[in-house]
Amino acid sequence: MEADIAIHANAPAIETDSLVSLPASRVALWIFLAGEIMIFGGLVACFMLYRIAAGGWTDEASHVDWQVGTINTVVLLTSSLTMILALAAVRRNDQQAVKRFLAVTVALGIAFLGVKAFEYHGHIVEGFTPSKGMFWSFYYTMTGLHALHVTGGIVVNSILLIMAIKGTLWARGETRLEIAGLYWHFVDVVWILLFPLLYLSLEAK
Amino acid sequence: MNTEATQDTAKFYFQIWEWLIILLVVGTVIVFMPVSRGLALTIVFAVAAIKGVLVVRNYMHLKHEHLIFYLIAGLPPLLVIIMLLALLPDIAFRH
Amino acid sequence: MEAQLSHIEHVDHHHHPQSLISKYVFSTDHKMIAKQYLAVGLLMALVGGAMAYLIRVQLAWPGKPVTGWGFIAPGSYMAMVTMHGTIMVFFVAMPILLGAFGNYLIPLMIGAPDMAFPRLNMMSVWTLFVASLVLIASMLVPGSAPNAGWTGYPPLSAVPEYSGSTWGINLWLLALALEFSSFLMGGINFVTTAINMRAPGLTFWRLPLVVWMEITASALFLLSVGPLVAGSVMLLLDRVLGTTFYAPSQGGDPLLWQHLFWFFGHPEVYVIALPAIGMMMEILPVFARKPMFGYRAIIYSTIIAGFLSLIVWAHHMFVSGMDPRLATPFSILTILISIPFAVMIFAMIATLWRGSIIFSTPMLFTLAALSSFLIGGVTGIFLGSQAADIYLHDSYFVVAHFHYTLFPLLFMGGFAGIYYWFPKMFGKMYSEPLGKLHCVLTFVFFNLTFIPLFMAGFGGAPRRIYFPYGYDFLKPLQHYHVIATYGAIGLLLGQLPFVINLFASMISGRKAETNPWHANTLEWTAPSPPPHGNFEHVPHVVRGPYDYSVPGVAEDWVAQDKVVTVTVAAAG
Amino acid sequence: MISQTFLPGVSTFSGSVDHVINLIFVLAVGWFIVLQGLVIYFAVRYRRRPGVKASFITGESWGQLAWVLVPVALALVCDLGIDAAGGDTWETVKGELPPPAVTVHVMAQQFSWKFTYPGEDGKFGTGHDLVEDALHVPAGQVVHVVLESKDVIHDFFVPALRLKQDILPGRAITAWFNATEPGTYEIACSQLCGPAHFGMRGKVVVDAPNDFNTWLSAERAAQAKKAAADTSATRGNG
Repeated sequence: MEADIAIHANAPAIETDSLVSLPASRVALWIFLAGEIMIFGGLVACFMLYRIAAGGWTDEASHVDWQVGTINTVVLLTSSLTMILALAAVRRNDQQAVKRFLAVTVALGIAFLGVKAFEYHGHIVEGFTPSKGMFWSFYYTMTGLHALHVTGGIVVNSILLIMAIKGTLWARGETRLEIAGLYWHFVDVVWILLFPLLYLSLEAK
Repeated sequence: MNTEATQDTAKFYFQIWEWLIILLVVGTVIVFMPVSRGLALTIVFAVAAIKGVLVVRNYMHLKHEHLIFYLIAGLPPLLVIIMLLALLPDIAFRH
Repeated sequence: MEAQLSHIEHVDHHHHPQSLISKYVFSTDHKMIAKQYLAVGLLMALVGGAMAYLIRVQLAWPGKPVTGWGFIAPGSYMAMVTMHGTIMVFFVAMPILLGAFGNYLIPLMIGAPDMAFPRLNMMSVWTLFVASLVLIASMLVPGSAPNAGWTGYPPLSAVPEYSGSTWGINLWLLALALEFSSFLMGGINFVTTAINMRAPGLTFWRLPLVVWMEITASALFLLSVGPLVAGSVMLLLDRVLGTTFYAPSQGGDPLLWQHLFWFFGHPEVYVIALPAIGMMMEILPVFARKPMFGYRAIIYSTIIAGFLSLIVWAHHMFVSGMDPRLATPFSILTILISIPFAVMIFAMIATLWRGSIIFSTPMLFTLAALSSFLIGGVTGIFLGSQAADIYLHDSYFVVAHFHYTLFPLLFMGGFAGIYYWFPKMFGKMYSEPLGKLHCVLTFVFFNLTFIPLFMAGFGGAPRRIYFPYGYDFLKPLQHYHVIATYGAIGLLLGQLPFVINLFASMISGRKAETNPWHANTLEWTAPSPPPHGNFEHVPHVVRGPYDYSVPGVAEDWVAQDKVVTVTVAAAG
Repeated sequence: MISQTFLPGVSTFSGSVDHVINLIFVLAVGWFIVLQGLVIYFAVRYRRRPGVKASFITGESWGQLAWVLVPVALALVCDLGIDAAGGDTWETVKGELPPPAVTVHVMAQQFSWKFTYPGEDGKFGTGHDLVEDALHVPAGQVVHVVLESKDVIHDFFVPALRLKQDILPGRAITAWFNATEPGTYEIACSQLCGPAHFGMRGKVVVDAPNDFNTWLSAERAAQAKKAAADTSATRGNG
């Protein structure tokens, strides 16, 4: 009873924990990514379950081109590098480099979508539409959802690039680039996992 | 931050990228090597996981973050794995 | 301090004159946004309530035209059942309990001037508004309104020929997608705000329970909704693009949807339940003038219950055709989840013990909610048990059970919250006699409505049966439906005192003091109603939220930011 | 007790399903009365009185928390008891199926039931299958129903047998029962299957074993006669 009173009636002023000093935007973005992981994770889980149930889909899967997929992976990995270099550049206040790296990142993102569109076109010409079978349903759903995220990233990065050119980026440039970068790297990581799932695990030996 | 340090950071990011490309090559080539399908698949997905971790830790700076970020980022994959395992008998092995 | 102020871009808007539109429509003030959520929730409750009326009258006197509507066709009946569920869960419960109270209480209770991201907050409420419009539209498009049940099991929901609903279900899915994104944005905002914006001295172990519950609920929503979003995309593609994710003849699997739905659906129950329980836990100590019993134990229970809720989903599917070997593990996990909830319930009861209880309207509603929720809790054991579920699954027992959990929490808990924070929200006092009348009518008619449905459930009556006279074994159960319908009509009419009270008090109520209840938490240190920016000075918190009747202190309450000295003599 | 008063159970396992329901019912009502009693008692006993201050009890110490944790432990014991009772019943009803005396294929579709019996040769799909509108089964024998659906998800629910099983399109789910009392019972589809879901009613006719055999032979004979007539009709046309 006495101990209770000591704690509750006369509690000393203590500092709030270290969590309040974390940057809110970074916390929020990671929470957002947690939600995104559940969306992509759910989709990937469904894909794996169906693939096991169907016994591999090796026939259908042999129609995707692993070489094109590999090229696209390199494109996206490189865009992640240029994005992080843009952040490094804003930290040393090298505005020219920021613009350069952002422009390359946007260009690589568009290149990724271009290659993706080329792939889609090829598949559809061959008759492999989303309703052609379960593998194709998943292929288009997964890569399509990913491509939407890439598009979103390109839009964000383009806005940052325009702001950089106009000179309005710099006031909170580091935070903005950091947040956009976190998202862009996440999209990259998703592709890193989608690539082997859709392109590589197919050859029945 | 002085110029030398930032040069080092840029170099470090570049090294990570090199590793990512090397791993990509390893993960792709292994499929066409004369190893069993099971081993190939294991390596392919292990390589993908390592690549993912490399990006998350170094490009997304998770290694410098407060522990709570590990919680935020770690719980969802755990839940996905639980869900996947619980659904195996129903969806994957239904026949 | 600097870390906090740096997030508050809008604080400089403080003294600018605001146009009517920027104040009431495109507002970034969390208190106005909370009221917008409340308005959407209450308006949608009217739509959902109207459907409840139609459903109940049809069930009591099947085939007779319903006053105010006319003859209900079987297809319309299914659409009403579907929309009643969808509206009440996603467009009433979540907007009111999470949207309105989360928005209103979190910043005020943690001593922050606003949410971490006010503009994101405005986008959330507007997305919800658009979602509501899309949902209303889904009922009006040609073809049929969505009629595959609020759970939307494929293939019924996936193939238009089976349900007769074409654009209805497409728009229904779109409305849900918008609603989900609204609450994803809201959830990100809530959790970030609670992590980053707490006033100096307000550690997590001094946070009011309702804040804990709101952020746990938001986190649960964030963690559980993802797979269903993926599943909904797949369902929509099945409908519009000809994919076959849920078509068994082409390698699809309808059971997958059920797993994805309930992986979200079960935590969703706690997304609704936790904020309401949190509000009850704010109100109990204030009107018992006594600390909330077992504050830390409740927080641990909340976290454990939250985690467990993510791994118990398959108890909704015992007889769904899933692998029967999964049933017993899931049943054990499910029954285990009653443990943390038992801790919370017992703690609430223990809070009353040796208190000094004031029976104001919020307290009456809290006690009514607690009593009714007890029934909801113990009847859950029937359905968590895999064996009893063989008989009771998808029967009226289930209907009665989830109404006994959701109604007390959503409406009784929600009303308790509305009355309790009414002085803060609107700066006016509500009318106590009308409030008490409202409480009594709600409590009595609620029980009159749903107790008979337990009986029908024990008699084996399946739910979603439009015309029960087709079955011999349902005929003797019919009088339960009649009683329930009288109860439901009384329940709906019993809400009139609330409507009158709400508007009359808002316009001509007595002006509210800053702290009419002598409560401890920080929102009561701000003016009633709080201005844009909330606090004149950032509060410095020195204690937990429930120091009521501390021995040696003259008053029976101590605000969280008040430093007092105790006279030692009283310590014995 | 409770469900028995509404609808008597007539299968070998209906008793154990009812037993679990009764067990939970007794425990649930008991707990409810105690807890609700406490709420009412505390509310009345500790109502506001002038000059009486509430006690400062935080419930933070283990000694005080015991007031919550001991009842919780008690609840846990009850829960585990329920699980133990329920687990066995579940195993009986849905676990390993006992070997069948009669197997019937059930085809559900919007919004009707079809029941298929094998022909004379006792095998399905040999062209002599017997398709019926009502499910006839012998009393006192183990019956397997192989549940399939043509379109959406249905549910094979026979309240009197205490048997409920969803029917998923694309899967054949086998359920079993052993009806004890001859009579006619209703099958209700208990999973929302479309606008006319309410009309998807079926019938189980439980016959004494001899009656069942007589019925089956008669139906088979009628079918054979009809088939012969059809064949000759086709020949006549040809």
